[in-house]
Amino acid sequence: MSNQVTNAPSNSPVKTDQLFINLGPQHPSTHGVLRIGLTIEGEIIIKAVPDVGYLHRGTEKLAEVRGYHHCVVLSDRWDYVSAMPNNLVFCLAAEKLLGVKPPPRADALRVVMCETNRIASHLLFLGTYGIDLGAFTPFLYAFREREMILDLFEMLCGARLTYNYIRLGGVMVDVSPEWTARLKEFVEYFKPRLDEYDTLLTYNPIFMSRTKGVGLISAKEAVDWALSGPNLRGSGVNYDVRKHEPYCGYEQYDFDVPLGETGSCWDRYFCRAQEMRQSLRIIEQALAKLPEGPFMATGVAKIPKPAAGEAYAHVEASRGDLGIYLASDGGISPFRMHVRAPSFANLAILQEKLTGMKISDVIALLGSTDIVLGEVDR
Amino acid sequence: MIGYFSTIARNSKAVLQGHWITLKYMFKPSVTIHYPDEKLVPFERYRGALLFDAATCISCNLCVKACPSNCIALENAKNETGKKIAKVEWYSIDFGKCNFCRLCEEACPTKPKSVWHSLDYEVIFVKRDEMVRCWKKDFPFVGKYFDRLAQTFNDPQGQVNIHEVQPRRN
Amino acid sequence: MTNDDLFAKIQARWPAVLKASIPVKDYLTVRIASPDELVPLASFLRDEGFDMLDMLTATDHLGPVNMSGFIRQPNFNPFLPEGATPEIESAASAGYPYRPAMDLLWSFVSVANKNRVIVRLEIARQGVRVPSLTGLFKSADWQERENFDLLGIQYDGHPNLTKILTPDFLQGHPLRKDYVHIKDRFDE
Amino acid sequence: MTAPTPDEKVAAPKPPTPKFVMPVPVLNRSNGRLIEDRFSTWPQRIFDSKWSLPSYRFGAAMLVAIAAALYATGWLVGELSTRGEQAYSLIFHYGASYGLSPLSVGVIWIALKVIAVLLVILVNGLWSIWWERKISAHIQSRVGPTFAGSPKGRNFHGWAQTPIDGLKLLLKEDITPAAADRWVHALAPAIVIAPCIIAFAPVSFGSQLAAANLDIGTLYIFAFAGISVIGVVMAGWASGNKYSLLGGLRAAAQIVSYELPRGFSIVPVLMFAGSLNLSVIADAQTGFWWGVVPKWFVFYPVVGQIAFAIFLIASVAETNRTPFDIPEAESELVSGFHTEYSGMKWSIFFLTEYAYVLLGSFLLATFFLGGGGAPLPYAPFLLVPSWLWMLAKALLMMFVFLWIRWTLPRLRADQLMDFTWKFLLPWCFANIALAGLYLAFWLKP
Repeated sequence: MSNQVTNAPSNSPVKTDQLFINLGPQHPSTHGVLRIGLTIEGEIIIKAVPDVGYLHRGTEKLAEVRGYHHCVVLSDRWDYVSAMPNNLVFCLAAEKLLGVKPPPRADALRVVMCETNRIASHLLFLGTYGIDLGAFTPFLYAFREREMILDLFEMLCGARLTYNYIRLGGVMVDVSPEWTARLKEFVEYFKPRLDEYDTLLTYNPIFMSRTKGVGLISAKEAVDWALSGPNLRGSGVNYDVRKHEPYCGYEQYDFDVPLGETGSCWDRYFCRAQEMRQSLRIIEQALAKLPEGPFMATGVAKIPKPAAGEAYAHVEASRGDLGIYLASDGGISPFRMHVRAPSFANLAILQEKLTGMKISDVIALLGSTDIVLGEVDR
Repeated sequence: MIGYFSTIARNSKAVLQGHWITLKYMFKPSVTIHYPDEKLVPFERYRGALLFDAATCISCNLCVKACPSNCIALENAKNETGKKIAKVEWYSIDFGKCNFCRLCEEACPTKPKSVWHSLDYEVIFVKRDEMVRCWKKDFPFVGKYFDRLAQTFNDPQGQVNIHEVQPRRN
Repeated sequence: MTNDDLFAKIQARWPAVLKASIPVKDYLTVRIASPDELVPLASFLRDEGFDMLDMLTATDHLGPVNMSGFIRQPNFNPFLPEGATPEIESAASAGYPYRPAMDLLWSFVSVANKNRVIVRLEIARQGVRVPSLTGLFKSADWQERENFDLLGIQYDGHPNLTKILTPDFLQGHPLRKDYVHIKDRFDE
Repeated sequence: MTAPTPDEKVAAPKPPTPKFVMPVPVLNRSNGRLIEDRFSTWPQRIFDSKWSLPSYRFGAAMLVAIAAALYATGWLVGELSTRGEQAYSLIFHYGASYGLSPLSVGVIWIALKVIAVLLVILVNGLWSIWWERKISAHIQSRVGPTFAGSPKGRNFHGWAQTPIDGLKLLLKEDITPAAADRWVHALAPAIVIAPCIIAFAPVSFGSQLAAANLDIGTLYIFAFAGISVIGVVMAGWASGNKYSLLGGLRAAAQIVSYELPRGFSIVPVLMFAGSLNLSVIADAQTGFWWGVVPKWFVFYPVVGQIAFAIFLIASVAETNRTPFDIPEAESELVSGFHTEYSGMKWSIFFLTEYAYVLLGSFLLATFFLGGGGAPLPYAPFLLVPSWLWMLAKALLMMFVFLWIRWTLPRLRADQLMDFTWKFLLPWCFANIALAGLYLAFWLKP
């Protein structure tokens, strides 16, 4: 039974006056400072205008007066929920400019860090999406597991959210054997938990009825709006940067890319839940054959001054295809850094999708696109 | 008709399985820490509040260049003849802008490090003046702040030591 | 469909289009001569299977960034003289061709056959007017608004070209190299 | 407020700020626990070593002690409750000796019963809120309130949390929003709680322990339970903010449409018991099939289970609890109709919700679990008095209410309506037809 409202509310016989509601910027389920101006009639939404810019800190302007090592610290603050891919993408772009090749051990460590961070980020999504739809308990379970990953990162690089771990030419510090043992212990503990989330949320009839037919995004629309990551794959488009343009040695690990069918909220949720399983597989393979050798390339200057030129690098961050366009004029700081943020494109589709939906579906759709405002506003 | 009953059966089975999991976790102990009574000690590499030792610092300005948001400022000491010597006259870190990224500690050439991260995550700034920590010749590692009203260097009120200051790394 | 014969096809249709001198990594970078070639080239690429407008950005090549564009209010430091800030100055690096030009860049991705084409255009900085691609790609909507907001590029034909990221009371376009910050009510 | 003009800033010399001494909570090894081995806090290790944790053992021991104490007091009070008649006649004679007319003694006896029922509702308010917070905490592998009660650590699981909360709510400022319609805003909580208290009259707390032995007890309860929806709508409209208006309207639609399946689902029970009087219904469930299975209506082959399930679902919906809590859906309407309430008025809404949960669980226990009857005919079970069995069954049902709340997500407004009109109601009618067949062929009345 499709829940999508077909008849346009305006021609319904009962003429109710329209109400303007501000959803946000302080609202329990907008995942950050986002305001959506909803014009509603009864429960149906007539017009929705997302308003962003509350968290705009001007990272692109800041980067123009900072050295290359300093910009890595800046990159932690874009998608603050999964900061490792931010560091990685900036380092890849800068290494292309500098012409530095990180050693194989650094590549493997970068893959492990990004995949562990992806699990932590998807856990946060799972928890908050459960709360958006009213199920409070999965939030606590998801955070209990996420706490273990944050402990691991605290042990490794000293911070729980803003890691500054991946540096130009490699990684900050090597991984101790105890750390890998603890990570293996987490992977063993986490597998059965994923099956529990499936029974608690994924195949729960109420959850499925709230998300199955809601917020349908067709494959053509998804590509047209340049969605990326689980939002794009939820509509059935097989586009994963780790498979399209493998970086850091992703071609060595075999993992498959989960795809949704109809592009509903449930499919996007399902893609993220399956991605966590794939990340576990990648972590196991990467830990199994962790190459020996140095973890940092030699020859990276303390204050790098790359030759004039441009570079574009993009990785599969937890929220989608995160790209950095870096132009250098030969000086100590980048001449221009543009961050292609996946959440910025994923959020843009809301202004078209929300008309005609109900209020509780707004929360379901907003939650399923899993946006982080630090990345939208930069 | 059969489909109707099978969906009811499948839905109720899924609901009951969900209930079984919550019941299972109800009889398991809690994993939470009661913060004011039990405190977690951070890991050895944790990046807490910065500490500085004026005695070992050779005022080489490397940490000033390494800091992304230019929080650190320092001045070389001068001996009687007015020539700069490898000692530091004063040193200040602006915690209002510091983002705890450890680049200054990695840039410091002295062994053991003269600026390093402690394990203290309970740093509170009671006043805006307190955000700028100053160090002079024999100030404590935690540093003092300059109270504009009283024009004196006072001990920071908000520095809460989670436990004794963590030994310096070299 | 390697890059070369794609470029040959483009060359056949638009002789003025030439390969960019500094390619971005190993993507085919095509430099168009004038703004009105953009829309036909974009629709041609779309028919060729490049159905996603991935990124849309621009760089201002005027010169090193103007330091008075940054809000610099350090907390009171007893040792530094009133208001002195630890000095960071942006220096012009020798040998780089600074020129009053705005270099725009579009990146088209073909999801099916994993390919990317980057189209570049260089225009004078003053009064940049470029046709909007919202007709062909919906993803251009917000990215063009962001470029208008931060760099002051006018996109003709954009449904509602208004500020999207910077606050309403901020005058000027911050990412232009000659941007000077005008004191507003939040700078005490 | 406008920025101070420059001369005013200079003119007013800043008064010396009082010396603010920040309490320095230095925690060294003496007065607290420093957890050095961070991995000891990992869930898997705690779950594996659960029996070695002192807190876990202490909790299990306390549960057993509470159950034993309840059993003992129940057995002790068992004898007292049989002397209900003597207590009435004692008061009668004592009154007569003072020259009170028999009518006034009757009034005193009724006043005593009313106070008793009121006490049950208030004590339930305290107990069930604390119980919900503890159960939800342990479901989510956290601990819930633990520090309320005696400061020096003998505060078993924060028993005093709810009284302290009640006191706090009493002392909190009672804000009436400017855009509110003041009278309707103040009247709404009263209209919500009054029907709930009145509806408790015919509820039987054990065999022959009902405040008012009404013949139409069931109809009476559902009639009054329906009135409180007016209070909810008044609260929604009067708060003057859009979110509570939406919450109030949603509540009206939901509660009214879930009255029907709630009423129709117990028609088979009434048909089997033959009367609307709760005590008669409870007595109709005495006796055992094959000596072991009690003749409770829930155990009637198909009719009982369907009626029980539908009545449980409808009661959960009646009390606006997840998965039917769209009126105060946190993630959409901030908190629905009682957003603009604070202090005592808000706590009245909260009290009503838990009173309705208690009412729902008492009805479930009476209709389907043979209120007051022992589940097995053997010696240790028969010694326990009927009101303790009734309490045990009611608490079991309340646990199911809480359990459902912390497991299931929330239904959407129109799905909720579809669910009741297109699924619950047809099954209610089918159930009634089935019960009719039972009466015709199997249960010769």
